Amino acid sequence: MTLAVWQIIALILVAAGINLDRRGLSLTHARPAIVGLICGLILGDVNSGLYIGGTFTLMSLGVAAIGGSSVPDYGVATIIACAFAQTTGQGPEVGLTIGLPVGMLGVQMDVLFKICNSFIAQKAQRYANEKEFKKMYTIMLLSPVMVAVFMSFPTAVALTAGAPLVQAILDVLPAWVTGGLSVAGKLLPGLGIAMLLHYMPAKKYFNYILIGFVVSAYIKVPVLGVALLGTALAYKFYTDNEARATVGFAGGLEDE
Amino acid sequence: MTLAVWQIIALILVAAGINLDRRGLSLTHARPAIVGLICGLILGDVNSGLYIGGTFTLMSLGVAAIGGSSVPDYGVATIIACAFAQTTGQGPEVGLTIGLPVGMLGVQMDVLFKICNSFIAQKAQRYANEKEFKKMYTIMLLSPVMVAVFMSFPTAVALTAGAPLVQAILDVLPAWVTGGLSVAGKLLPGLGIAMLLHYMPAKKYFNYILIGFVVSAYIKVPVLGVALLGTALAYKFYTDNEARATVGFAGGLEDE
Amino acid sequence: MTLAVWQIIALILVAAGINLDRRGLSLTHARPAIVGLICGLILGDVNSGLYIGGTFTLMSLGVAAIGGSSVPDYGVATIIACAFAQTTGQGPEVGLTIGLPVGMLGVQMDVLFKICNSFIAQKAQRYANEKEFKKMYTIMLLSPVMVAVFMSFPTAVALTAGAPLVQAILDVLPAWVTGGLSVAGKLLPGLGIAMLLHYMPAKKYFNYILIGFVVSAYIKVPVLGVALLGTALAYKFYTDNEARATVGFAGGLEDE
Amino acid sequence: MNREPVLTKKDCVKGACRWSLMAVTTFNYDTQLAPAVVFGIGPLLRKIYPDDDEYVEALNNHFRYFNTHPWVANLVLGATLALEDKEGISAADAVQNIKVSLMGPLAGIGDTLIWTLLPTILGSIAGYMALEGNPVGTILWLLTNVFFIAVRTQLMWVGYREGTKLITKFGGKIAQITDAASVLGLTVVGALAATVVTAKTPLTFQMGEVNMALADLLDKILPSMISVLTVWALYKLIGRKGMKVTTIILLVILFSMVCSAFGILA
Amino acid sequence: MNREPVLTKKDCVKGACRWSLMAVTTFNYDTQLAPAVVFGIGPLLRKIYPDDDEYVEALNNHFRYFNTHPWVANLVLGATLALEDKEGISAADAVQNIKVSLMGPLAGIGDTLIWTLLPTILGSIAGYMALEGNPVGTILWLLTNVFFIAVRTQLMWVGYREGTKLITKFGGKIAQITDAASVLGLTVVGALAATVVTAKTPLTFQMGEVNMALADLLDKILPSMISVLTVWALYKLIGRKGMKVTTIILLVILFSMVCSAFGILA
Amino acid sequence: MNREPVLTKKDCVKGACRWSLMAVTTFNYDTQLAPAVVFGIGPLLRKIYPDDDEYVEALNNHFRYFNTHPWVANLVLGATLALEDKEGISAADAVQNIKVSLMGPLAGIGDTLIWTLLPTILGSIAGYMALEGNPVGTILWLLTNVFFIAVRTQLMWVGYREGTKLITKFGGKIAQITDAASVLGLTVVGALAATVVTAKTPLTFQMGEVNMALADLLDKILPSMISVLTVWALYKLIGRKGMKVTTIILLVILFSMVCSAFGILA
Ligand SMILES: OC[C@H]1O[C@H](O)[C@@H](O)[C@@H](O)[C@@H]1O
Ligand SMILES: OC[C@H]1O[C@H](O)[C@@H](O)[C@@H](O)[C@@H]1O
Ligand SMILES: OC[C@H]1O[C@H](O)[C@@H](O)[C@@H](O)[C@@H]1O
Repeated sequence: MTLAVWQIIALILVAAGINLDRRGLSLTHARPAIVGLICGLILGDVNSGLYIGGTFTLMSLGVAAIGGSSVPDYGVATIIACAFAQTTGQGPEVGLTIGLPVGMLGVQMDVLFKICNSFIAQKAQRYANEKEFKKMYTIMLLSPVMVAVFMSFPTAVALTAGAPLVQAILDVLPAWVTGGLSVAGKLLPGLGIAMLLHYMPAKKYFNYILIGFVVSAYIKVPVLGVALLGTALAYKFYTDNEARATVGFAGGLEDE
Repeated sequence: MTLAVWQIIALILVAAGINLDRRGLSLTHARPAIVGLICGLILGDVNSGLYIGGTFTLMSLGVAAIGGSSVPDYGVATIIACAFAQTTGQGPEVGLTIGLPVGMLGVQMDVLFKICNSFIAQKAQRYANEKEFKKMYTIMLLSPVMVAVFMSFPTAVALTAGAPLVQAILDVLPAWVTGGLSVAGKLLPGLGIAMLLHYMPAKKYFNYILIGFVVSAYIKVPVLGVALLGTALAYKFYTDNEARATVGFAGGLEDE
Repeated sequence: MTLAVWQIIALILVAAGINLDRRGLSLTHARPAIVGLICGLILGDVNSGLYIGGTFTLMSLGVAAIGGSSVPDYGVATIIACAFAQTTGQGPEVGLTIGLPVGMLGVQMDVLFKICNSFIAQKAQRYANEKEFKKMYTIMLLSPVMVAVFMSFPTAVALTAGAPLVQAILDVLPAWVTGGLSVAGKLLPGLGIAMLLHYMPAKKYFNYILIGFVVSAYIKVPVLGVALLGTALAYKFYTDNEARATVGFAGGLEDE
Repeated sequence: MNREPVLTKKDCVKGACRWSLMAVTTFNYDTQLAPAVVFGIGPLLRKIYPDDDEYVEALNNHFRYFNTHPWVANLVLGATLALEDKEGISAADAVQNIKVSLMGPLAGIGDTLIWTLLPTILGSIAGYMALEGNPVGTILWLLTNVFFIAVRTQLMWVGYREGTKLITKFGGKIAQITDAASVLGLTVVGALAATVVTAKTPLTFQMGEVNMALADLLDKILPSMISVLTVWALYKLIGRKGMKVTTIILLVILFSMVCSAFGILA
Repeated sequence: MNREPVLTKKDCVKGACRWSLMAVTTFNYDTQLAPAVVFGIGPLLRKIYPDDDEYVEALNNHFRYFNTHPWVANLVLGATLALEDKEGISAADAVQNIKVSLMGPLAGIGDTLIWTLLPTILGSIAGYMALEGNPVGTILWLLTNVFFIAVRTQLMWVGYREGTKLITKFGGKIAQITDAASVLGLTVVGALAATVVTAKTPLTFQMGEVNMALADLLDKILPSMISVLTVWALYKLIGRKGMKVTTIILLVILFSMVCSAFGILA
Repeated sequence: MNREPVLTKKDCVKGACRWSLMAVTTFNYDTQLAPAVVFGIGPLLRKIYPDDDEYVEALNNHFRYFNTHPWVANLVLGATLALEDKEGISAADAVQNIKVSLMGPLAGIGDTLIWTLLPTILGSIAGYMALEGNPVGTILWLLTNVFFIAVRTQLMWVGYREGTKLITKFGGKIAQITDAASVLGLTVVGALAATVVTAKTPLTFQMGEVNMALADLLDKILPSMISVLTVWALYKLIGRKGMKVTTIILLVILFSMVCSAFGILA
């Protein structure tokens, strides 16, 4: 059984939509259960859609993109799985095994477009400085466009050219490309912190950085605990400054 | 074999006495071995007394009432066990199984009278403020009376009306009463700390509270370690204050 | 097969040499593999030497003398093992079992000569104060002599009088002597720290000692972490002092 | 505010006896061992403060929260008596801070050594012997207790004596010391706020094979959350106008029963 | 520098919507959520700063690194808007510090509750039901999301309101507060430097039966070594004259590919 | 007190060689590596202090406790030589503090990398090959050692050079820096006090099935108790009038033998 053109288009749009949604509005948040339900409606087989969506949902419990990390795209995996369960006619199980590798590709796609986003961000800031505020906003809209294109690309290829081509591409991609991208995705969040340090008084107050580091790296206190400690230190810093000012003023008066 | 009236009275007095003693003098500290020996002497069967006392002693190793928490009353358990070993004529083993649940009731009784103690304490303080110092002392004596009555009550019921009645009462008591009391016994010690905070400079120096909290909650440093750290902080605070005073005085003289 | 006199002498010299080397130059660092190779060359059986050296090397992986602690002398163990493998003619395995206990004796010998070193060090310092600088240097040379003698002594005894004598000595030595020495070797490093405290401003800044202690003893932060924390504290101390001076100078000017 | 000390060794022994007899008997959830403190050292305070108003002030100060290991408490009480005996009612805040700073650590040590170690050793000896019908271990235990009772009668005096020494050394800096003691006290209180409430939640979310304990989750968000939230809520409640401690206690009991009934806390 | 506030509740809702639609979409590795911040609250800033130069300055300030849980971010942004609305561009540094101090802890809480707890509960319900062909759990999940979308539109306004209250309280001490906020911010940044880079080295030395993982070894020398060294190296690189962020990103990618190819990092 | 530096690279290489040959050979329990320091850099100090009295003072300063990883020690000694060469004997306290602050952390790093990691790698290669009769691994190990010997001859000079740079930067603030270095040093010493004594007590109380290790108990009361108590007792002993270090050492040995005989320590 092959898919109608409108179904293919709809599924590609779903792939784009859930990925935009996951990064912003969070109506579906690309949750497999929800995506499965939608695909089921499009493909006219709600039961398979729910079954596949349910399976991927349970598989992805606890997987969350935090701190800017990239995770497999279980939403797209669900779409592919639903489609191929239908076309191959061999049911959900086969769909699941075809869907998963395509979903895994989501990590690399995510790293890629986040890298591209850097250029957009820089361009936007340049426009700001040139007081081209309209352009500043407009260029930023490229990001959602990119998300839509990048993240629906694997789906489009798989649905038009067939899963074997996707697999072939995956096989041809050398490990150092995919692996390298995911390593980059793990190293690059450090760039943000490094930039932060550049426009904070990092040298003057490096002792506080050190304390935060020791407490986190050696003692494994989570960031909320560090922040509570930091609050204590900041308050002491503040009151000491006040006291210094007062004493400087009152001077000898206070002395015994 | 039934107990003589003097034996019943003696055992009830033992129940009262060991509970007073446990909270103050600590001559017997309601230790099962010691209680068993005494009961053995009263009942004329030292061997059973020692056996039951020894068993409950080993069972209760490591159980200690700390930080105002309430623990099972193994002393009373021993009394009941000794008495029923005798009256049922079925020996120590049967006594142990009857004694234990009665002892468990000790947790609830303890919570109850500690709650009542609040009222006595408040009354005593009121007398102090009215300069009725005699009355202040007298009212406090209600506490030991209450301990004696509350903690010997289960023993009295069991020995006069029989263990089945105690069990029946235990069965009838809804779980939310017994459970609720023991939860209250775990929550209420927080009240003391909350009151402490009200008459210490908690807001002015909240940073130190925060530090103590982080070090204890996140890093699990026991209170002695926290106190050592607190000592270091207090000393720094003290010397900084001194230095501030001196500098305020000496002012420009010291400067380069 | 008995050893030639030159072989015995050579082996004793090796025992002295590797122990000097281990404490200074670190060319061989008394590593069993290297010692085994050398012994093999001396005894004309490189294979056995390598086998014994290799075995002891793998056995001693991770064993390191740190913080002034004393460790078994696997170098000497190798020498003895090589020699007796040859003389008994029963091969490496027998050598290993004879070599090990002699090597173990290294702990006690090491503690002993470190104790003697105290006297040399004191003498040297006395010469320094008497401005007898030549003598100061000369007396220190006693230390290497002592190392050579002490650490080659077991080898000398074993090779001349036979391993049984060494074993006999070991058996005769009461446990409290050998045990006592190794306990002393674990307690005495504390002496250095105690002396340090005497000529540092330990009382004036005892709060920092306390912090270091708590962080190390309770929180198990390794010394590098403690030093990072200490750096943060020292910097704060430094800038606070500066600020105090400045404020003392600027005084009322800065105030609101 | 420097006065001639009036307390004698005899007074301190008397204080120790009165205190030791009462101790945990008057334990209540808001001020814990405080009433027993008043009962124990009240007569000594009277001697220090012949003036009724000062006496009342001192009593009120000691009616405040205090909790530590009851045997070791003698030392603390003795030391603060030394302070009051020397500095009079002006030392009230310092007395308070010293009690608060020392109570936590000393409770930790006393509870470990005296409530846990000692009974484990003596109890296992006595227990095993008793099982064999031999009362020797039990009698040994009783005798040990007699010995400790004797020691305890002296401890308040020891505290008084050592306290006097310290005060002489740091004399005249009572204000600064009070402040520094607050710093220490509050650090300890911060730690206590994390540990004093021991109630836990047994709630778990069970979904098919997924099993998530709420307690673990709370711990991940903020460790000791239940304890610190309870203290915080009680702190806020106490601050409310017209809210009596008695009412709060009843509220907590009610709350506990509801939570227990629904399996929210245990 | 005290001005009459101009933002209304309507503005804040608009800001929240713009922000919520963009959020992680513009995520990039150097400034992370910053572009979305500008996109979201840019129009509000324009209202605060009619003057072009000030507007540009404010925009540049918000183009700086910012990352936290996107839902909770509304609160932070609202609070800083309150500050800017009151104090104008002179509050730029304070705005920066507040954002930096709050982002870490709020991310921790949000990621735990909203990205982990919530989907685990709802997901296991929905998942198990879906396996049985029942869409009710899934629809429930959708409805919950709708509910949260509604809540999120209000959060920026909540932040603005509460922020205003705080500012009124601490008014006039902007300089001191900025400094103190730096202390807090840098402490948090020190912790982030230890955790932000999650790459690990899979290298092991295998010699016969001896098997030593390089990762364990690095950890023994300095825990979080890879993370802190990466941050430090990038910090140094950024400092270099003529080194553009773009170049650095490309260098990191190259470096990652090499390390990945040789199995040095994973 | 600013002088013209006199040390050359040749001096430093000579110092490094003398030091490296002696190092742990003169290790004693009270001043540990100090005699070897004097032996190693004594001639260099002579060059800095032509005046006999100053020379004696400098020697006495270096006769004080010092212990770190012997290879890395070169860097520390080089740096302090730079300081003395620039500031003269007035820098004695700073020299002391710098040595104390750096010795702990560098020992930690050196012991991990050089005493543990390196021999584990090289040793397992050499060991396995040797078992098969192949001396290549062993020879490789020897060659590596030769390489490191060469490196070590240069390290004191490196320390001297870098130290000079730092001093120029912070010049003139020697008093403040000494004080701050004390803070760092004492923090490290506090940590060392907890770890330097490694004796443990093997005592256990065994009662029927109850089995309690004294070591666990001590740990519960105060972690690192034996270490810190030992240091504290020795500290008190040293302070005693007429108590010589020699006597203390003998006392410790006696004490150790008694404790060992009765199974109290091991
Ligand atoms: O960790 C904070 C935050 O970081 C990034 O912005 C994304 O990964 C978010 O999903 C996450 O909440
Ligand atoms: O924990 C300190 C102290 O708290 C309460 O007063 C009682 O539980 C005592 O038994 C205990 O020693
Ligand atoms: O721990 C530092 C240092 O201590 C002593 O000097 C010796 O044990 C050395 O081997 C070690 O490197």
